[in-house]
Amino acid sequence: MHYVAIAAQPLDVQALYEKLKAPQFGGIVTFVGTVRQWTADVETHAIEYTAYTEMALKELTKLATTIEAQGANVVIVHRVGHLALTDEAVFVGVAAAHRGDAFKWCEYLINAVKQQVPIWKKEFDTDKIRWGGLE
Amino acid sequence: MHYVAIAAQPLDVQALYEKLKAPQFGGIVTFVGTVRQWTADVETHAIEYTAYTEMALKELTKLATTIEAQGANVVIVHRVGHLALTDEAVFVGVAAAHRGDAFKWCEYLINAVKQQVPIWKKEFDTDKIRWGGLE
Amino acid sequence: MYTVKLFAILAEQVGQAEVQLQLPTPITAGAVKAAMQAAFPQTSSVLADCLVAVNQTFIDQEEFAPSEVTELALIPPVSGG
Amino acid sequence: MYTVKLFAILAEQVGQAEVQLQLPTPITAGAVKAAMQAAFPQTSSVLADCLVAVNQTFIDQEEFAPSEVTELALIPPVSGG
Repeated sequence: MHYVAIAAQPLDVQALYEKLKAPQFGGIVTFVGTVRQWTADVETHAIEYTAYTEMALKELTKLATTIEAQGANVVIVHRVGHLALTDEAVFVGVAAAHRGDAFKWCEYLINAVKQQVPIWKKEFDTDKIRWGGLE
Repeated sequence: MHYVAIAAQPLDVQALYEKLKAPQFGGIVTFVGTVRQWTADVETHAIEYTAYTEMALKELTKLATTIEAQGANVVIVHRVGHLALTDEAVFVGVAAAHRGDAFKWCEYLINAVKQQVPIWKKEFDTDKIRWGGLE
Repeated sequence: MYTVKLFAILAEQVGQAEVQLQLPTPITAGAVKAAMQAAFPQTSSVLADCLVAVNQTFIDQEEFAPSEVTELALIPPVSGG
Repeated sequence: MYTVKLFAILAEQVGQAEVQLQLPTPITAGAVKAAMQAAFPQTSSVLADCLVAVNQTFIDQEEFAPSEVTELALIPPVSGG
Protein backbone atom coordinates (compact mmCIF):
# COMPACT_ATOMS: atom_id res chain seq x y z
CA MET A 1 0.00 0.00 0.00
CA HIS A 2 1.24 3.44 -0.86
CA TYR A 3 2.09 6.10 1.68
CA VAL A 4 2.11 9.78 0.68
CA ALA A 5 2.48 12.83 2.89
CA ILE A 6 3.34 16.50 3.11
CA ALA A 7 5.51 16.74 6.22
CA ALA A 8 6.25 19.72 8.42
CA GLN A 9 8.87 17.74 10.33
CA PRO A 10 12.25 16.34 9.15
CA LEU A 11 11.95 13.18 7.03
CA ASP A 12 12.80 9.90 8.75
CA VAL A 13 14.50 8.14 5.84
CA GLN A 14 14.82 4.82 7.67
CA ALA A 15 11.14 4.71 8.62
CA LEU A 16 10.05 5.60 5.08
CA TYR A 17 12.36 2.94 3.62
CA GLU A 18 10.89 0.33 5.97
CA LYS A 19 7.39 1.02 4.63
CA LEU A 20 8.54 -0.15 1.19
CA LYS A 21 9.81 -3.60 2.18
CA ALA A 22 7.75 -6.66 1.22
CA PRO A 23 8.56 -10.34 0.53
CA GLN A 24 7.31 -10.09 -3.05
CA PHE A 25 9.42 -7.03 -3.94
CA GLY A 26 13.17 -7.70 -4.07
CA GLY A 27 14.31 -4.37 -5.53
CA ILE A 28 13.91 -1.09 -3.65
CA VAL A 29 14.97 2.19 -5.24
CA THR A 30 14.76 5.45 -3.35
CA PHE A 31 15.43 9.02 -4.36
CA VAL A 32 16.14 11.67 -1.76
CA GLY A 33 16.47 15.31 -2.73
CA THR A 34 18.45 17.43 -0.29
CA VAL A 35 19.14 21.16 -0.15
CA ARG A 36 22.22 21.70 -2.33
CA GLN A 37 24.76 24.45 -1.70
CA TRP A 38 25.74 25.39 -5.25
CA THR A 39 23.75 25.69 -8.48
CA ALA A 40 26.28 26.87 -11.04
CA ASP A 41 27.67 30.00 -9.33
CA VAL A 42 24.67 30.63 -7.09
CA GLU A 43 25.15 29.73 -3.43
CA THR A 44 22.09 28.64 -1.45
CA HIS A 45 21.77 28.96 2.34
CA ALA A 46 18.27 27.67 2.91
CA ILE A 47 15.02 26.85 1.16
CA GLU A 48 11.48 27.41 2.34
CA TYR A 49 8.92 25.02 0.86
CA THR A 50 5.20 25.68 0.86
CA ALA A 51 2.38 23.55 -0.54
CA TYR A 52 -1.28 23.60 -1.46
CA THR A 53 -1.46 20.66 0.89
CA GLU A 54 -4.86 19.11 0.14
CA MET A 55 -4.33 19.28 -3.61
CA ALA A 56 -0.71 18.10 -3.35
CA LEU A 57 -1.88 15.02 -1.45
CA LYS A 58 -4.46 14.30 -4.15
CA GLU A 59 -1.80 14.57 -6.87
CA LEU A 60 0.65 12.39 -4.92
CA THR A 61 -2.04 9.78 -4.37
CA LYS A 62 -2.85 9.71 -8.09
CA LEU A 63 0.82 9.23 -8.95
CA ALA A 64 1.34 6.53 -6.34
CA THR A 65 -1.73 4.50 -7.21
CA THR A 66 -0.92 4.57 -10.93
CA ILE A 67 2.48 3.00 -10.26
CA GLU A 68 1.25 0.61 -7.59
CA ALA A 69 -1.32 -0.75 -10.04
CA GLN A 70 1.62 -2.06 -12.09
CA GLY A 71 2.94 -4.06 -9.10
CA ALA A 72 4.92 -2.02 -6.58
CA ASN A 73 4.94 -0.32 -3.21
CA VAL A 74 5.28 3.47 -3.40
CA VAL A 75 6.21 6.04 -0.75
CA ILE A 76 6.35 9.77 -1.51
CA VAL A 77 6.85 12.40 1.18
CA HIS A 78 7.61 16.06 0.60
CA ARG A 79 8.80 18.38 3.32
CA VAL A 80 7.44 21.88 3.87
CA GLY A 81 8.90 24.65 6.04
CA HIS A 82 12.37 26.06 6.44
CA LEU A 83 15.19 23.71 5.37
CA ALA A 84 18.94 24.11 5.85
CA LEU A 85 21.75 22.71 3.67
CA THR A 86 21.61 18.90 3.29
CA ASP A 87 18.13 18.69 4.85
CA GLU A 88 15.87 16.22 3.04
CA ALA A 89 13.24 17.96 0.89
CA VAL A 90 11.68 14.93 -0.74
CA PHE A 91 11.70 11.13 -0.46
CA VAL A 92 10.43 8.96 -3.31
CA GLY A 93 10.67 5.18 -2.92
CA VAL A 94 9.55 2.28 -5.10
CA ALA A 95 9.75 -1.41 -4.24
CA ALA A 96 9.16 -3.79 -7.16
CA ALA A 97 9.84 -7.39 -8.07
CA HIS A 98 12.57 -6.39 -10.54
CA ARG A 99 15.11 -3.64 -10.21
CA GLY A 100 14.69 -2.24 -13.73
CA ASP A 101 11.07 -1.38 -12.94
CA ALA A 102 11.98 0.07 -9.56
CA PHE A 103 14.56 2.43 -11.12
CA LYS A 104 12.25 3.45 -13.97
CA TRP A 105 9.23 4.10 -11.74
CA CYS A 106 11.18 5.97 -9.06
CA GLU A 107 12.69 8.33 -11.64
CA TYR A 108 9.29 8.79 -13.29
CA LEU A 109 7.74 9.69 -9.93
CA ILE A 110 10.29 12.29 -8.88
CA ASN A 111 10.02 13.92 -12.31
CA ALA A 112 6.23 13.95 -12.02
CA VAL A 113 6.39 15.40 -8.50
CA LYS A 114 8.54 18.25 -9.78
CA GLN A 115 6.24 18.92 -12.73
CA GLN A 116 2.72 18.63 -11.41
CA VAL A 117 2.44 18.68 -7.62
CA PRO A 118 1.58 22.10 -6.14
CA ILE A 119 4.64 22.67 -3.97
CA TRP A 120 6.89 25.72 -4.19
CA LYS A 121 10.40 26.57 -3.12
CA LYS A 122 11.67 29.97 -2.06
CA GLU A 123 15.42 29.84 -2.25
CA PHE A 124 17.57 31.99 0.03
CA ASP A 125 20.74 32.55 -1.98
CA THR A 126 23.76 34.67 -1.14
CA ASP A 127 22.90 37.30 -3.74
CA LYS A 128 19.10 37.35 -3.43
CA ILE A 129 15.89 35.40 -2.89
CA ARG A 130 14.70 33.25 -5.80
CA TRP A 131 11.36 31.60 -6.35
CA GLY A 132 11.78 28.14 -7.96
CA GLY A 133 10.24 27.66 -11.39
CA LEU A 134 10.39 31.37 -12.31
CA GLU A 135 13.95 31.92 -13.51
CA MET B 1 34.74 9.55 -0.47
CA HIS B 2 33.50 6.11 -1.37
CA TYR B 3 32.71 3.40 1.14
CA VAL B 4 32.67 -0.25 0.06
CA ALA B 5 32.37 -3.34 2.22
CA ILE B 6 31.53 -7.02 2.41
CA ALA B 7 29.46 -7.32 5.57
CA ALA B 8 28.79 -10.36 7.74
CA GLN B 9 26.22 -8.40 9.78
CA PRO B 10 22.82 -6.98 8.73
CA LEU B 11 23.04 -3.80 6.66
CA ASP B 12 22.24 -0.56 8.48
CA VAL B 13 20.45 1.28 5.66
CA GLN B 14 20.18 4.54 7.58
CA ALA B 15 23.90 4.65 8.41
CA LEU B 16 24.87 3.84 4.81
CA TYR B 17 22.51 6.52 3.50
CA GLU B 18 24.06 9.09 5.85
CA LYS B 19 27.51 8.42 4.37
CA LEU B 20 26.25 9.66 1.00
CA LYS B 21 25.02 13.08 2.11
CA ALA B 22 27.04 16.17 1.15
CA PRO B 23 26.22 19.86 0.58
CA GLN B 24 27.34 19.70 -3.06
CA PHE B 25 25.22 16.64 -3.94
CA GLY B 26 21.48 17.30 -3.94
CA GLY B 27 20.29 14.01 -5.43
CA ILE B 28 20.73 10.69 -3.64
CA VAL B 29 19.62 7.44 -5.27
CA THR B 30 19.89 4.14 -3.44
CA PHE B 31 19.19 0.59 -4.52
CA VAL B 32 18.56 -2.10 -1.94
CA GLY B 33 18.21 -5.72 -2.99
CA THR B 34 16.30 -7.88 -0.54
CA VAL B 35 15.62 -11.61 -0.44
CA ARG B 36 12.46 -12.10 -2.53
CA GLN B 37 9.96 -14.87 -1.87
CA TRP B 38 8.87 -15.74 -5.41
CA THR B 39 10.74 -15.98 -8.71
CA ALA B 40 8.12 -17.10 -11.21
CA ASP B 41 6.80 -20.27 -9.52
CA VAL B 42 9.88 -20.95 -7.40
CA GLU B 43 9.51 -20.11 -3.70
CA THR B 44 12.63 -19.06 -1.80
CA HIS B 45 13.06 -19.46 1.96
CA ALA B 46 16.58 -18.18 2.45
CA ILE B 47 19.79 -17.33 0.62
CA GLU B 48 23.36 -17.91 1.66
CA TYR B 49 25.86 -15.47 0.15
CA THR B 50 29.59 -16.13 0.01
CA ALA B 51 32.37 -13.98 -1.43
CA TYR B 52 35.99 -14.01 -2.47
CA THR B 53 36.25 -11.12 -0.06
CA GLU B 54 39.62 -9.54 -0.91
CA MET B 55 38.97 -9.64 -4.64
CA ALA B 56 35.35 -8.48 -4.24
CA LEU B 57 36.59 -5.43 -2.30
CA LYS B 58 39.07 -4.66 -5.07
CA GLU B 59 36.33 -4.87 -7.71
CA LEU B 60 33.94 -2.74 -5.64
CA THR B 61 36.65 -0.13 -5.12
CA LYS B 62 37.33 0.02 -8.86
CA LEU B 63 33.64 0.50 -9.60
CA ALA B 64 33.19 3.15 -6.91
CA THR B 65 36.25 5.20 -7.84
CA THR B 66 35.31 5.21 -11.54
CA ILE B 67 31.94 6.75 -10.72
CA GLU B 68 33.26 9.11 -8.04
CA ALA B 69 35.74 10.52 -10.55
CA GLN B 70 32.74 11.86 -12.47
CA GLY B 71 31.53 13.79 -9.38
CA ALA B 72 29.63 11.70 -6.85
CA ASN B 73 29.71 9.92 -3.52
CA VAL B 74 29.37 6.14 -3.78
CA VAL B 75 28.53 3.51 -1.15
CA ILE B 76 28.36 -0.21 -1.98
CA VAL B 77 27.95 -2.89 0.67
CA HIS B 78 27.16 -6.55 0.03
CA ARG B 79 26.06 -8.89 2.75
CA VAL B 80 27.44 -12.41 3.19
CA GLY B 81 26.06 -15.23 5.34
CA HIS B 82 22.59 -16.65 5.82
CA LEU B 83 19.74 -14.29 4.89
CA ALA B 84 16.01 -14.69 5.48
CA LEU B 85 13.12 -13.25 3.43
CA THR B 86 13.26 -9.42 3.12
CA ASP B 87 16.78 -9.24 4.57
CA GLU B 88 18.98 -6.74 2.75
CA ALA B 89 21.54 -8.43 0.48
CA VAL B 90 23.06 -5.39 -1.14
CA PHE B 91 23.04 -1.59 -0.79
CA VAL B 92 24.22 0.64 -3.63
CA GLY B 93 24.00 4.40 -3.16
CA VAL B 94 25.05 7.34 -5.30
CA ALA B 95 24.88 11.03 -4.37
CA ALA B 96 25.37 13.46 -7.24
CA ALA B 97 24.66 17.09 -8.05
CA HIS B 98 21.86 16.14 -10.45
CA ARG B 99 19.32 13.39 -10.09
CA GLY B 100 19.62 12.06 -13.65
CA ASP B 101 23.27 11.18 -13.02
CA ALA B 102 22.47 9.65 -9.63
CA PHE B 103 19.84 7.33 -11.15
CA LYS B 104 22.06 6.37 -14.09
CA TRP B 105 25.14 5.69 -11.99
CA CYS B 106 23.27 3.75 -9.29
CA GLU B 107 21.69 1.45 -11.87
CA TYR B 108 25.03 1.03 -13.64
CA LEU B 109 26.70 0.06 -10.36
CA ILE B 110 24.17 -2.57 -9.28
CA ASN B 111 24.33 -4.12 -12.74
CA ALA B 112 28.13 -4.15 -12.58
CA VAL B 113 28.08 -5.67 -9.08
CA LYS B 114 25.90 -8.50 -10.36
CA GLN B 115 28.10 -9.11 -13.39
CA GLN B 116 31.67 -8.84 -12.19
CA VAL B 117 32.06 -8.97 -8.41
CA PRO B 118 32.97 -12.42 -7.03
CA ILE B 119 29.98 -13.02 -4.78
CA TRP B 120 27.72 -16.07 -4.98
CA LYS B 121 24.27 -16.97 -3.81
CA LYS B 122 23.01 -20.37 -2.78
CA GLU B 123 19.25 -20.23 -2.83
CA PHE B 124 17.19 -22.43 -0.53
CA ASP B 125 13.97 -22.96 -2.45
CA THR B 126 10.95 -25.08 -1.56
CA ASP B 127 11.72 -27.67 -4.23
CA LYS B 128 15.54 -27.73 -4.04
CA ILE B 129 18.77 -25.79 -3.57
CA ARG B 130 19.86 -23.57 -6.48
CA TRP B 131 23.20 -21.89 -7.11
CA GLY B 132 22.74 -18.44 -8.62
CA GLY B 133 24.16 -17.88 -12.09
CA LEU B 134 23.98 -21.54 -13.09
CA GLU B 135 20.37 -22.07 -14.13
CA MET C 1 -17.87 36.94 -5.42
CA TYR C 2 -15.63 33.89 -5.39
CA THR C 3 -12.77 33.10 -3.04
CA VAL C 4 -9.56 32.26 -4.93
CA LYS C 5 -6.61 30.74 -3.07
CA LEU C 6 -3.14 32.12 -3.78
CA PHE C 7 0.24 30.52 -3.15
CA ALA C 8 3.96 31.21 -3.14
CA ILE C 9 5.06 34.32 -5.10
CA LEU C 10 1.47 35.17 -6.00
CA ALA C 11 0.42 35.31 -2.33
CA GLU C 12 3.48 37.45 -1.58
CA GLN C 13 2.76 39.89 -4.40
CA VAL C 14 -0.76 40.45 -3.12
CA GLY C 15 0.05 40.12 0.56
CA GLN C 16 -2.85 37.71 1.12
CA ALA C 17 -3.38 33.94 0.93
CA GLU C 18 -6.72 34.38 -0.82
CA VAL C 19 -8.69 37.05 -2.66
CA GLN C 20 -12.34 37.71 -3.52
CA LEU C 21 -13.01 38.03 -7.25
CA GLN C 22 -16.11 38.72 -9.33
CA LEU C 23 -16.32 36.08 -12.08
CA PRO C 24 -18.58 35.64 -15.13
CA THR C 25 -20.55 32.46 -15.77
CA PRO C 26 -19.42 29.92 -16.89
CA ILE C 27 -16.23 29.88 -14.86
CA THR C 28 -13.07 29.19 -16.88
CA ALA C 29 -9.33 29.36 -16.28
CA GLY C 30 -9.15 32.38 -18.56
CA ALA C 31 -11.88 34.18 -16.64
CA VAL C 32 -10.15 33.63 -13.29
CA LYS C 33 -6.83 34.91 -14.59
CA ALA C 34 -8.44 37.92 -16.28
CA ALA C 35 -10.30 38.90 -13.12
CA MET C 36 -7.13 38.52 -11.05
CA GLN C 37 -5.13 40.65 -13.45
CA ALA C 38 -7.76 43.41 -13.39
CA ALA C 39 -7.90 43.46 -9.59
CA PHE C 40 -4.16 42.99 -8.94
CA PRO C 41 -2.17 44.23 -11.94
CA GLN C 42 1.12 43.70 -10.08
CA THR C 43 0.64 39.92 -10.55
CA SER C 44 0.49 40.20 -14.32
CA SER C 45 3.82 38.60 -15.30
CA VAL C 46 3.47 35.68 -12.86
CA LEU C 47 -0.18 35.13 -13.84
CA ALA C 48 0.88 34.45 -17.41
CA ASP C 49 2.53 31.23 -16.16
CA CYS C 50 -0.14 30.24 -13.64
CA LEU C 51 -2.55 27.34 -13.89
CA VAL C 52 -6.01 27.32 -12.37
CA ALA C 53 -7.35 24.54 -10.14
CA VAL C 54 -11.04 23.90 -9.57
CA ASN C 55 -11.84 21.67 -6.64
CA GLN C 56 -8.13 20.79 -6.31
CA THR C 57 -7.77 19.62 -9.91
CA PHE C 58 -5.93 21.47 -12.67
CA ILE C 59 -8.25 22.71 -15.39
CA ASP C 60 -7.45 23.64 -18.95
CA GLN C 61 -10.28 24.64 -21.34
CA GLU C 62 -13.18 23.27 -19.27
CA GLU C 63 -16.17 25.42 -18.27
CA PHE C 64 -17.86 25.19 -14.87
CA ALA C 65 -21.26 26.26 -13.62
CA PRO C 66 -21.14 28.13 -10.29
CA SER C 67 -22.76 25.18 -8.50
CA GLU C 68 -19.86 22.92 -9.58
CA VAL C 69 -17.18 25.10 -8.02
CA THR C 70 -16.32 24.44 -4.39
CA GLU C 71 -12.73 25.64 -4.36
CA LEU C 72 -10.74 27.86 -6.72
CA ALA C 73 -6.97 28.34 -6.74
CA LEU C 74 -4.30 30.03 -8.82
CA ILE C 75 -1.21 27.82 -9.12
CA PRO C 76 2.14 29.48 -9.88
CA PRO C 77 4.81 27.34 -11.59
CA VAL C 78 5.48 24.47 -9.19
CA SER C 79 9.01 23.82 -7.93
CA GLY C 80 8.94 20.99 -5.44
CA GLY C 81 11.55 18.25 -5.22
CA MET D 1 52.49 -27.15 -7.22
CA TYR D 2 50.23 -24.12 -7.08
CA THR D 3 47.44 -23.40 -4.62
CA VAL D 4 44.19 -22.55 -6.40
CA LYS D 5 41.28 -21.07 -4.42
CA LEU D 6 37.79 -22.46 -5.04
CA PHE D 7 34.43 -20.88 -4.27
CA ALA D 8 30.71 -21.59 -4.14
CA ILE D 9 29.57 -24.64 -6.12
CA LEU D 10 33.12 -25.48 -7.16
CA ALA D 11 34.27 -25.67 -3.54
CA GLU D 12 31.25 -27.83 -2.72
CA GLN D 13 31.89 -30.24 -5.61
CA VAL D 14 35.45 -30.81 -4.46
CA GLY D 15 34.75 -30.55 -0.73
CA GLN D 16 37.64 -28.12 -0.25
CA ALA D 17 38.18 -24.34 -0.37
CA GLU D 18 41.46 -24.75 -2.23
CA VAL D 19 43.38 -27.38 -4.19
CA GLN D 20 47.00 -28.00 -5.19
CA LEU D 21 47.56 -28.25 -8.94
CA GLN D 22 50.59 -28.89 -11.13
CA LEU D 23 50.72 -26.19 -13.82
CA PRO D 24 52.87 -25.68 -16.93
CA THR D 25 54.83 -22.47 -17.58
CA PRO D 26 53.65 -19.89 -18.61
CA ILE D 27 50.51 -19.93 -16.49
CA THR D 28 47.30 -19.22 -18.40
CA ALA D 29 43.58 -19.41 -17.68
CA GLY D 30 43.32 -22.39 -20.00
CA ALA D 31 46.12 -24.22 -18.22
CA VAL D 32 44.50 -23.74 -14.79
CA LYS D 33 41.14 -25.02 -16.02
CA ALA D 34 42.70 -27.98 -17.83
CA ALA D 35 44.66 -29.01 -14.74
CA MET D 36 41.55 -28.69 -12.56
CA GLN D 37 39.49 -30.77 -14.95
CA ALA D 38 42.14 -33.51 -15.04
CA ALA D 39 42.40 -33.65 -11.24
CA PHE D 40 38.67 -33.23 -10.44
CA PRO D 41 36.60 -34.37 -13.41
CA GLN D 42 33.37 -33.90 -11.44
CA THR D 43 33.82 -30.13 -11.83
CA SER D 44 33.83 -30.33 -15.62
CA SER D 45 30.48 -28.72 -16.45
CA VAL D 46 30.89 -25.85 -13.97
CA LEU D 47 34.50 -25.29 -15.07
CA ALA D 48 33.33 -24.52 -18.58
CA ASP D 49 31.70 -21.34 -17.21
CA CYS D 50 34.46 -20.39 -14.75
CA LEU D 51 36.86 -17.47 -15.02
CA VAL D 52 40.38 -17.46 -13.62
CA ALA D 53 41.78 -14.74 -11.37
CA VAL D 54 45.47 -14.09 -10.90
CA ASN D 55 46.38 -11.90 -7.94
CA GLN D 56 42.66 -11.07 -7.48
CA THR D 57 42.18 -9.82 -11.04
CA PHE D 58 40.25 -11.60 -13.78
CA ILE D 59 42.50 -12.79 -16.61
CA ASP D 60 41.59 -13.63 -20.18
CA GLN D 61 44.34 -14.57 -22.67
CA GLU D 62 47.32 -13.23 -20.67
CA GLU D 63 50.35 -15.38 -19.80
CA PHE D 64 52.14 -15.23 -16.45
CA ALA D 65 55.58 -16.30 -15.32
CA PRO D 66 55.59 -18.25 -12.03
CA SER D 67 57.23 -15.32 -10.23
CA GLU D 68 54.31 -13.05 -11.16
CA VAL D 69 51.68 -15.29 -9.57
CA THR D 70 50.91 -14.72 -5.89
CA GLU D 71 47.32 -15.93 -5.79
CA LEU D 72 45.27 -18.10 -8.14
CA ALA D 73 41.52 -18.60 -8.05
CA LEU D 74 38.77 -20.26 -10.08
CA ILE D 75 35.67 -18.05 -10.22
CA PRO D 76 32.31 -19.71 -10.91
CA PRO D 77 29.58 -17.53 -12.50
CA VAL D 78 28.98 -14.73 -10.00
CA SER D 79 25.51 -14.12 -8.61
CA GLY D 80 25.64 -11.34 -6.06
CA GLY D 81 23.06 -8.62 -5.69
